[in-house]
Amino acid sequence: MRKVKWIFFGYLAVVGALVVGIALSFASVSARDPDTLYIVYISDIKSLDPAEISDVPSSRIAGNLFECLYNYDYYKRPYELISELATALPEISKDGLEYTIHLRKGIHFYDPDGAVWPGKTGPEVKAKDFIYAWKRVLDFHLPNPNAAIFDAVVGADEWQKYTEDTKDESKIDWDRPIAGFEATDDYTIRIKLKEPFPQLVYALAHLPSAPMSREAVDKYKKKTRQHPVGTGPYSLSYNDHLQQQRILLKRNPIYRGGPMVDPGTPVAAKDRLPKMDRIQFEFFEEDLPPWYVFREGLFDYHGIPKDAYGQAIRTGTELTPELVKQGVTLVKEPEPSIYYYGFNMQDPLVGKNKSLRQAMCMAFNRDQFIATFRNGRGMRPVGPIVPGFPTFDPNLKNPYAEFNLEAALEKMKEAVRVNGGEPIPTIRLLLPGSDTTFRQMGDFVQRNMAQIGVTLDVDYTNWANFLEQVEKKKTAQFYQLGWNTDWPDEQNILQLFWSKNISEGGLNSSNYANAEFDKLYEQAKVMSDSPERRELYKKMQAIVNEDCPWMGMFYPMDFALQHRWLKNFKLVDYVHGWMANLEIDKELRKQGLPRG
Amino acid sequence: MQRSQEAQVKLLVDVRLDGANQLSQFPSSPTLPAPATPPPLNAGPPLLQVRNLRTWFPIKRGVFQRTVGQIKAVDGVSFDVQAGRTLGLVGESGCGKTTVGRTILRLIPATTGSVTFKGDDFFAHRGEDLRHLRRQMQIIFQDPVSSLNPRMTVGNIVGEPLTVHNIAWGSDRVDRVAALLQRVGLDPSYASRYPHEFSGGQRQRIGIARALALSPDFIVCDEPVSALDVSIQSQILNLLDDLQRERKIAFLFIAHNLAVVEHFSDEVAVMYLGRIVEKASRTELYANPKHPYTVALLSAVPEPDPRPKKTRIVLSGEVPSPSKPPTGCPFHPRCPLTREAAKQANAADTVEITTAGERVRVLRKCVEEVPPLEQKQGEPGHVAACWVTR
Amino acid sequence: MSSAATPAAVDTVMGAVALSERPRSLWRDAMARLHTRKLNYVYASVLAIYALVAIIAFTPLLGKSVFDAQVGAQYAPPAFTGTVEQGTANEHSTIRPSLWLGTDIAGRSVLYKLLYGTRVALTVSLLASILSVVIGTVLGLLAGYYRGWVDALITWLYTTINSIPWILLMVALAYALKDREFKMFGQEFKLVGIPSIVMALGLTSWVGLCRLMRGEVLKHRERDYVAAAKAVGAGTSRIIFRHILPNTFHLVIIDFTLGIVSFVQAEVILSFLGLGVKDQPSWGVMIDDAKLELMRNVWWQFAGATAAIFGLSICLNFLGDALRDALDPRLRGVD
Amino acid sequence: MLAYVIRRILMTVPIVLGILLITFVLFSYVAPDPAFTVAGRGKKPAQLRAIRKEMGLDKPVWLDSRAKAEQDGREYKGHFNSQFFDVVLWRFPESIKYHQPVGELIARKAPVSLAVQLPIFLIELGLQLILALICAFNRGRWPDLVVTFGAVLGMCVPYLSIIILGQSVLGFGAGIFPVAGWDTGLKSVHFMALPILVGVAAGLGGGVRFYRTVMLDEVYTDYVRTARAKGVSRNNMMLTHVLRNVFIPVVTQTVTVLPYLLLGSLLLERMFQIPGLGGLMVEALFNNDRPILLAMTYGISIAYCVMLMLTDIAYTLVDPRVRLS
Repeated sequence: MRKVKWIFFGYLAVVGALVVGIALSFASVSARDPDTLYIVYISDIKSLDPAEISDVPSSRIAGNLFECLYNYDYYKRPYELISELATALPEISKDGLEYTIHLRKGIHFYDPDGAVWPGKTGPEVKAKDFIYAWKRVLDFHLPNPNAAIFDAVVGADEWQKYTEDTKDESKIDWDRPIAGFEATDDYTIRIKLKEPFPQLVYALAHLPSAPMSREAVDKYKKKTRQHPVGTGPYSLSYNDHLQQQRILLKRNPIYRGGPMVDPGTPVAAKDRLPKMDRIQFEFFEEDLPPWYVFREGLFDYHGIPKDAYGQAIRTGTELTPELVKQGVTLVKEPEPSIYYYGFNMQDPLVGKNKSLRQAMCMAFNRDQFIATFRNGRGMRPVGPIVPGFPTFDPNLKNPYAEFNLEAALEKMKEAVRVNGGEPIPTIRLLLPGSDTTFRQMGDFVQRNMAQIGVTLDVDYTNWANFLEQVEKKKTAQFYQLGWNTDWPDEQNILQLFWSKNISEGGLNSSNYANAEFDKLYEQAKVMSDSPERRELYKKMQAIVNEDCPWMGMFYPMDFALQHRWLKNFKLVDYVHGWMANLEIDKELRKQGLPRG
Repeated sequence: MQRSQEAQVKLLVDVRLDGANQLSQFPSSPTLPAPATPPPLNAGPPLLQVRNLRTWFPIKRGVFQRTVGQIKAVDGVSFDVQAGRTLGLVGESGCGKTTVGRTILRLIPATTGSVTFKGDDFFAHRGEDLRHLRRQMQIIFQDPVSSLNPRMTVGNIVGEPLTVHNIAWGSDRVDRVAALLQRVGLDPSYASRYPHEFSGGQRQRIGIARALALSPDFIVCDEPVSALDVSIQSQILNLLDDLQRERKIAFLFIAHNLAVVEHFSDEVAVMYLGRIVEKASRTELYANPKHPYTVALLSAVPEPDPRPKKTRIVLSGEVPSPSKPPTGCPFHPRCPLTREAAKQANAADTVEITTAGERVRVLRKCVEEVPPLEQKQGEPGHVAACWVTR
Repeated sequence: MSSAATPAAVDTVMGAVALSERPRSLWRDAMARLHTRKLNYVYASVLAIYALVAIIAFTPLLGKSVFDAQVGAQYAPPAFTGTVEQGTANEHSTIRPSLWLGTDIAGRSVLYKLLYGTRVALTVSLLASILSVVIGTVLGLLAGYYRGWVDALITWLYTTINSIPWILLMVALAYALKDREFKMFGQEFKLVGIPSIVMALGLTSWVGLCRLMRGEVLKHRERDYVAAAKAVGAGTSRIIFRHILPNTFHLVIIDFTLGIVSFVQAEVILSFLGLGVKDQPSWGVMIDDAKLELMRNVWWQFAGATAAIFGLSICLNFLGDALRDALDPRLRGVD
Repeated sequence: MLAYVIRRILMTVPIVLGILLITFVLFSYVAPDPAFTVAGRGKKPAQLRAIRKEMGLDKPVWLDSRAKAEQDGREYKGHFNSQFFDVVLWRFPESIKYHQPVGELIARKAPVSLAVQLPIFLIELGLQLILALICAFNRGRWPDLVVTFGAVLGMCVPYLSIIILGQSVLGFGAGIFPVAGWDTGLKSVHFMALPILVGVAAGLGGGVRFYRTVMLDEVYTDYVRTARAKGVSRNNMMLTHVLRNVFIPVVTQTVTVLPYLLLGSLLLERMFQIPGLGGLMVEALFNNDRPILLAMTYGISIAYCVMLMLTDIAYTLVDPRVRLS
């Protein structure tokens, strides 16, 4: 009898102790470390192995750990190439088929765990490390999406074929040569191309082309993606992104002080990179909690969540008074990207009815769309070529990119005629998500199209399902997609219209095929930058604009909020390792947020 | 305790040895009507013939739920019921008498055996045939609470048989139900009421009305009055008696109390552990009980006369489990007669057993062989299963 | 046995037992018990209002054109009055119910969306509850009545389903069923929105009732009234549906009532996981949307939807409790 | 006894098979093709085929054998029988997103869920019992009414709303608790405070009502009345008797919440950024990470079955009268 009572009281004591324990834990909460930069991450990262990286979140982190032959200047716009591990821009042969690149000497790999090299400092980076990394990019067995950057290299296809034929990954002979990649000596690389590929130099500034140490990869094998061994300004100190929680980067002690600096050259302390000792990335999946954490001043800047565009900002580009009072400032930069609604050109309805597409394009009120969903943080697109590119012309006249209801209704008559006089059946719009923003966007387009008598059935699905329908089965009729350019060259975006890219999983997801476009594309593809090439690009854009395989939505504008103590913060694209420039005003941060 | 036991045994042995008719020793309840003159037994072919009925329930044990044994709830029971007559079936609770009643009506499947109703093998029927035959055989239950569906009105309960057999609908049904209610002594206006509004006796009347609805020839009365107050018991018994005379219904009247059966039965069968151990006409059985178990039961009949006339026989030990019935005569562990007889028999013919923590000597035959149900001294048709009695 | 205590005198042939004026079925008794607590009428009327709103939402009075119309600026806070005919000579301020709960991102009335959401909430939860109750009742009756291999099979099925944590199973099913097309009777069906949610909820929630029903049926099938019905020749279906089911039906009613509450709440979870209703406003979606809106201190949509769910749940909960007390004999005498 | 234990173990087998069957059908036939998630954009058809082959998605057959698979040149993976053996050997496939065997992921994340859910459960149970006792002691009077009413109120607020309210009011508004997040080891204890508080608040009501009913049932049983008649002090009697008889329902309840202690709460973990299994599940759902969804569904269910079985056996060992069939 009595025992039961004591069990109960004993249990209550345990509960009490638990509560007290949790309460006591608040006593030992440590404040933010003054030498650490705190960055919130709302998207997850996929990998830290450059060969596998194709997403922005992963490359932002890995960009601090690896370096490439080239990089872009963090501060200069338009983007300007700088030589990072190379001594200078490549020497290109007359026919544009042979590139010769010289490497900086005395740069070493750094292994933060000391697992590959006990002394942590690895061997010097040599030409073979680049060639090894590039072979990996072309390895069939790695789920890597970057193989296309070396498509033009002599022998790349054979190597890919060879890796595919070698069923057992471990049997791949990494010493097997690729004709196009040649290390003439330890510090010189010669690249041979089948056809001119002027974008190669951009590709060599692209993170997947970073040199890899074969010893490190052999050591970590499949876990390479969690154990980056590179030459960048930071090294990985604590990686718990599997727990979706945090990644801590620490200063690379053997980093030479700047991308353009040769090892051994002294750098003034104030110019020395990286500026901060540590960067801590904290991962969140939901938007609301990290927003609160940022508002508490615990994160130094906050890239406004992609689904919450404009929530933090009152109208247009104006901050809410509350944020202004707290000294938060808004950083903005146009992104070299485009979002669009794609038509499936193989679809018997929308693909075969150009007038219908044109009518729909004219019925879509982009300005209102941008105002509603982007709070003005976007530009009305005039064509596939995005801002910041040499041939971008914001004043380009494109009748199908402008909202014009009368013209649209006029076009609809034609569209109905093309459809055999029958009214246009319901069109299915596929959206790759079902959250608030997608739902509201779906509603918006639906209402726009209803004005010209086109009924849209909006279908919300997840990303995987979306890709399956758009790229695999090609059953999507009308869908929403975007394109982030890889480098500031028009070819990178115009390839999405090349008919040779129509294939299962191919880049030409709207299955657009136009003989004239193809002819111009293949012509421009092999040309180096020149006024003639720019002319070709403009012509190609005009063809696409007339055919309307896309209904452009907007060119996005990148926004971020920063606290007043963060210095040198700029929103960038293409650049890797830029976080080394960020600096904290320790005094200001210590003061915290102004109250009021 | 020991001494009184001996006294009881003496009485029993006296009963057996003298064979004297000591009817006067047994009481008769003054509240009950005087029994009708017993009609001659075995007049014409029986309405219901039960032969060698067995109802066994399997016992499952172990990992694979194998059948490791059988509970022999009913183990080879045979009897006849004449049209318009009553067979009383008596035994302690758990002896299988209720199972017999339900097995006959096929509410519980029989293991083996046959039931012949009006010369027709009742167990051979299926489906619609069976449904049709059920009209002629009904049952009245012991528990007046659980036997009436609490969610149905009295009218629906009594009228259900009419609906099921498509006999009457609408106002016809209402009239018939009213007549039935009236016949069992209930106000016809009660038809719209629910069972829980009634007293136990009234509910039992409802049950009777339901059984009567199909004008059956045979009704199993499964202890219809044992849950009722004594004064109400007689009312219900009178009702049943009237109904039998009026409608020539045959009853299988199940009871655990010989007193109830005495005034109601033409013939009485006593059951012990799934078997009939004695059967005789009413007068014969009460006057001249043969089986020691019957004698013990008779001694337990309550006496309205407060002056003690006989010693009450208390049987030693518990009723054995029907899953493990004793060998030989199932009654032998509790039987005072075999113990008495063992004292007089040769040592070689006896055997020592342990029962209820007590070591006793009993006749070897009682332990080893099952006594057959055989004619005993007295009226023809008086059968009992005992090695000792004659 | 209570009847044994009845005074003998009362049980006369004339039946002088004091009977109430009107026949008292157990249902009527239950209603009488419900009636004694006047608060139950409050709950019932609130529920009736919800039901009425849901029905109105099926008419054009609260149709897509109403909830979808832009009634004010983006994220206008709740206001009692608003300006109409803006920019015209007739511009004036008047009472505008559409603004009482403010507006959403597209300037739509949160109040109208909320009212329309009643339709979605009640449709989803009623249909799911019906589905779950029907499955649970039928399987429970079958298992309890037939026993043997039928029972073994059904018991196995519900034990298996019960072994998968409900939330996992429901989410997995909702995920798998979402927007799936399938062929049946030569026709193509597509599960969009409400049907797939209803199926995910209904197919995973019948276990509790089934188990309860099975136990009750096992008990009832041994009762004498079932034997009596058999003896008079009643068929199996009659025994199950006329005798056993009415005697176990209170379980169904209680489960049904409380099921609705849990399904309204489950819709919020499914909406959070992106598996909810689309194309039309639902409370779950509104709360989910509010996650972003709260970044701008837009609280009205969140508060409105939470309050709507709260009101419905609380009435159903209290009424369900009252029903349980009134119908379930086991709990009688406790409260 | 041994026979009972063996039978109880054997009874679990068809249930485990049932779980496998249900999950297999659900994920093999109804759910969408996950190969694209693995592949990402810009994959060549040959590579896609290879991925599908590697995941065993190319031939959804029920029964397969290693020999047959080799003959056809495909991997012996993803079929019903191989999945069955995977379970027997506790061998899990690799997650698409994390590139780790799901078993390892579960092993890493389950303790986190447990670290949050166990305090929630313990505190909640304690509060529930205390509140229910208060109700039982004061049946029909104002403390009972207030607690019962409060319990129902708490049950009626959507969980998501409670979480959001907790975060914005207690976390951000008042600044008492960290809004969300996690840290390593013991450093994460203070991050647990708010989720625990929210979890307890959300789950309190149902239990209070349940235990109140159970306790009131006990209060009116004969032996309690007898004990009171004997003059045992009211409070003492209530506490001892009521607690002892609440014991079995508490244990039964505990058994039903076991899987949730491991699984955690989908909403709570997602919103508070707790790296537990619940968050993993949501993540897998959004990423179409079939191996995780599949393995978690059957892994946790089977773990639950085994726990249930062990509890039953433990019951019988402790008290042979209790035979749960």
